[in-house]
Amino acid sequence: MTLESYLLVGAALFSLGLIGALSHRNLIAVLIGIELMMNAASLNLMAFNRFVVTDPTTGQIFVLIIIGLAAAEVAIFLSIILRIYRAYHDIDAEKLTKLSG
Amino acid sequence: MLEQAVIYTFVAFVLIGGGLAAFSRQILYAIIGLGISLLGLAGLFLNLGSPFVAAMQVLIYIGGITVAIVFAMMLSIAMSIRPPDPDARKLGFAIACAVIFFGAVAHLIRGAQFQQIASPASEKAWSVGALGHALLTHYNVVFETLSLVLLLAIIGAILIARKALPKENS
Amino acid sequence: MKTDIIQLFENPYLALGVSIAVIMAYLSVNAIMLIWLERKLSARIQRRIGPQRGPFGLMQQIFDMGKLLSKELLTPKHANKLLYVIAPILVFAPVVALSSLFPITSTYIFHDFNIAIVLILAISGINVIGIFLAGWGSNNKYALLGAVRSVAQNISYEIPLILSVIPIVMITRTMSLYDITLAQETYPFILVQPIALIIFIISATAETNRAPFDIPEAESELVAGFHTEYSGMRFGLFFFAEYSNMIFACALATVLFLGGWHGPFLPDAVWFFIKVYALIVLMMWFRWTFPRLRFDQLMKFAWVVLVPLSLINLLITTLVLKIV
Amino acid sequence: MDTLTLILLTTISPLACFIIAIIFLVQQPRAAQGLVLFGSAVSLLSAIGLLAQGPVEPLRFLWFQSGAIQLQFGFILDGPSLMFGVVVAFITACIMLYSIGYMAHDPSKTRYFAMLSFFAWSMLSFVYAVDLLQSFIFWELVGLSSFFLIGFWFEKPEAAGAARKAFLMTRVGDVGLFIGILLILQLVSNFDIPSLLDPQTGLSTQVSPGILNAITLLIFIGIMGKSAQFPLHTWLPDAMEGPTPVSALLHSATMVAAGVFLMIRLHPLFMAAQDTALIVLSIATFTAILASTIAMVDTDIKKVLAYSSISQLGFMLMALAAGSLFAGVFHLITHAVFKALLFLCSGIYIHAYHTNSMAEIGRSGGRRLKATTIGLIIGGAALSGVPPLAGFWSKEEIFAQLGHNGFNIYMAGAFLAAFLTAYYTFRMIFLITKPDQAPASDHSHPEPLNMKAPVLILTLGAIALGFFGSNIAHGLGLIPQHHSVILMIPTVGVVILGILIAYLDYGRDNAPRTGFISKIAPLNTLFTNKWYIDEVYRVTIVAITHALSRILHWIENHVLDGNYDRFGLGILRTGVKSTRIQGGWMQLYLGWAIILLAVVALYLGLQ
Repeated sequence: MTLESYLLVGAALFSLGLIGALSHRNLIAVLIGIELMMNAASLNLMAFNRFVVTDPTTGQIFVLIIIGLAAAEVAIFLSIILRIYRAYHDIDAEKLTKLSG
Repeated sequence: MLEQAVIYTFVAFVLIGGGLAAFSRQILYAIIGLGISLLGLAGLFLNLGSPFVAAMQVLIYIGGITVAIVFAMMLSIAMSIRPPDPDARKLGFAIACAVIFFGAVAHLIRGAQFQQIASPASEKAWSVGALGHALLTHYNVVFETLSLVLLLAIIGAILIARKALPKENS
Repeated sequence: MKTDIIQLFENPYLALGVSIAVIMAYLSVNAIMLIWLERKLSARIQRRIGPQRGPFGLMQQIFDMGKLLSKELLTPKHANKLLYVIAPILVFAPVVALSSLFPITSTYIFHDFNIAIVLILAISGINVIGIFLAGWGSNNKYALLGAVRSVAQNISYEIPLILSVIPIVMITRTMSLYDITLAQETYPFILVQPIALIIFIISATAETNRAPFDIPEAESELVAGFHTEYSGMRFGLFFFAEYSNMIFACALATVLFLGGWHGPFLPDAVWFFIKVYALIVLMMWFRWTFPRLRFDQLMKFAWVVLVPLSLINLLITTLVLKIV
Repeated sequence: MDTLTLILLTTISPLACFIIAIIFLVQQPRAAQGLVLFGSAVSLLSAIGLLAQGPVEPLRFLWFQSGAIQLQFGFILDGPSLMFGVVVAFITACIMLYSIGYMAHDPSKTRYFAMLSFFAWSMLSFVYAVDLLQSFIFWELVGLSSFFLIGFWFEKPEAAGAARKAFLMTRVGDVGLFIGILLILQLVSNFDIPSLLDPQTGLSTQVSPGILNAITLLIFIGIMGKSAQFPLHTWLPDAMEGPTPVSALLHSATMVAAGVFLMIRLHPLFMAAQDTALIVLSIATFTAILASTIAMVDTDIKKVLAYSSISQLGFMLMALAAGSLFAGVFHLITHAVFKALLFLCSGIYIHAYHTNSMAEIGRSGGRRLKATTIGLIIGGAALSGVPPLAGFWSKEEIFAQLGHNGFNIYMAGAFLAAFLTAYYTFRMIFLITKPDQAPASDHSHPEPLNMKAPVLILTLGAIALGFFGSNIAHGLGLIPQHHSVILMIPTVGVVILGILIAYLDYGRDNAPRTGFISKIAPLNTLFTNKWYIDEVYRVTIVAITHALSRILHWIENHVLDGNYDRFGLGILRTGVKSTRIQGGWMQLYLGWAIILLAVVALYLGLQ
């Protein structure tokens, strides 16, 4: 596969993640969409790393950092979801309207 | 030939899993889709020449993050409620966004001229040792920052998710 | 000198297929033998005689096997068909995929991955998802509760497990199982890392859901845990998976701590299997000796005892390595 | 023992004692006290051992490397650090010994001794630090530990407030210092002190004089905060709320000395930056005079000593800024000894009579504490500069230096400050030893041996130390100036004048017992109110803030808020109509953002 095809797969994955993040009302589903988008970014970095960059460690380290950040992000996101669930007994993004005046 | 087939299988994994994650109403299917997609992605990483990153992807994303999402799902109501009825307008908007985005990016990719290197770097540079060395020398500030971020995330997650103290309830 | 089997084949995927077939065959036979062993051993511990059919009661397993195979494959009415079917495969698959990595002899190995340990830790985590899907897919309260407990337990004990492997990697400075075994030519690492070995064995017992950590399937509380609704050969797969996981964990402990194939007089592979089966007998011995823990005790033991202990062990190892 | 072992013993043993005491010995104050004293003794002995070995090359260990920047951890073992290390360890040991008696009945003794040990560790490590960042770390730790000790009786609101004030005010200075250090890092990517100071390749040769001036000035702001120079000096008198031994430590060898020591450490840089040196000289001289005038009228014995410290610190900085490393170091060391002595004496009085007022101490029969009173007189005389006590020699050196380098105006100021020093010191002595009325009752107060012993040791030090000037100079690798007798005459003259006037005002029978300054009412009021500096702060900073906030409030009410109201109402009306677009639906926003992103990317990509 060429660089372009990898990038296209990445873009497609990102679009799928976007659909997931935009169309769902369940916060966990939104989180899953966001994860897909981050992974699309990782795929792009790895592809560039393989085909474009002369120092082969750079892209891999970026991906490792993305994975680490994703872990941190998920931890925070999930704890927020749990907290929201305790407060509202629901995790529907459209029902969290307490602050909307 | 066979190798190409394997790669396309992985790509199919990525896209089918992603589709499952994006379109399924059942949250559990979405999680399974995420898992499949991540597995395919790990395969692609393997193919792009980094077994280590692929293993890390599996270890942290599938073994850690997916399981954590499953756990959050079990602890929240998502498990027992009936999935909400699909909102056609919302889905339409999302698909429109995605299509526009994908179209734009695809167009850009087709038009772009990448300065590709002739051959992939030597086998040694892909090794775990080289990665570790780079992490601890050239990228050590990033590495340290990331570890701090993770520590803070753990503390923050515990603080946010723990049971509310009695006085907070009042 | 070592030879990669994968390089003897012209096509690596063919090699993969062959190795998976061999491993599946081995694991099936092995599971049957282990069930027999466990029955005999428990009988000996309880001063009973145990299975009697055939020579040494060996035929008993064959009959049981036939019974499982010939049973109808029931699917509960409200179960989620897809998940219900996938789950046992997901539980069993990681072991099959990973077993080819072990260096059983010093001359022939399947392939010497330089990141074998990461790979093993990564992929063996997948069976958690399988367990969860089994519990969820059966659409049964007991199965779901069993799955939740099992997942929580597996996640918790995975941390001390990984932490107890890291000292070995730090000592040998390699993640290849072959090189780790080579490094133990003079003495096995049980001598330098006894605490890590103890933590590893305890965590591995918990990871395989065996007594005294078999809360997920505590018969008196949860009927049979996450596989309550399974019957026939699907149940058989879970059974196989349990015993294969035992083999797997013991093989890993053998490579990491007991010196793998190293040993006097006997051939390499024989030594390897002697060590593996000795560890398995030890785990069976646990099962028939220790009473079952309560669930909160179990989790507390992981987080309050094992994790700090393994961290301290890691710290001490680091200091010693830094000084020496 | 080799140098590394010695230096590690010197610096680590107080830390080890601190950790053990604070973790394991909270319930056993006696054991903690013994342990800490032992640690301090070990530290002192090894510091002496180091001094006996003489200066050696710095020991450096790589701590951290990022790109071209090397951060190291190490010990610099040259004249100033060796000598001052001994002084710090010695004074700390004396004060710990003394504290056994002074803090005998305190409920949280362990915390006290542990913090003293922590203090000693930070200060010693600061003194021996080889890397500028390492210096800064321990500089901050010195500040932190003095915060803990000043606020030791944190249940008293004054003590807590004083601790906070000390911490915040020194922090103001530290911002300057930190910026200065960062500037150095930015300019030369090097934190190694010896190579920064190198006359051939050091910092002064690599940057332009203007930048060097800026850097040194920023560092001096830090010194100003720590060594309590005008205008950042007001924390020091308030810091008297801590236990008296802490004040003794704070004022002699640790906290405030850290500032002076930093200037000693970086002396060549300050010498290369002429403008900064002049600014330092002016501020130091002004501070010396200002602090002495306040000390003239204060009645609280600890406050008088505190202001006296400020003025003596001014003297040290004057000497350093005038170009004499030796005079600065010498005065720092002698001052450490006699100021610790004076504080310890005052501590005994306070302990015995439970009052801080000098007149009260006198009336209660302060002179009956024989050893203490002798210590007070010797220490006071040394502070005033009565020959041949320690203070005379070091002050003499400073005057000689100022005169030699032609800073005549500053020398005049120094003479004025010296005169005032002699005056307020003997005012203190006379107020205590010649009370206006005979002591009421003769209930005797014992002077416990463990409080008396440090006083006696320090008294001997205050007498003898002045004669070791040439040794100190040799230790620094310098040749001391020869004192001209002609210059000694005015020096001794102002001191005698000061003592005489103090005698006339307070000492002789039926003396007026009011200072001569009270005849000049405006000055008296000014001095009594500490030059209104705290008030000036209140008036300026607080008032400016108030005024600003009032202006802003007006703007807020009439300009911003009014228009906002109008604007907002308009928005509200439009908003009500367009509310369908802004549904609070986050995912919609995200979608639009992505679409916009795609469009922008397309636009950029197509160009």
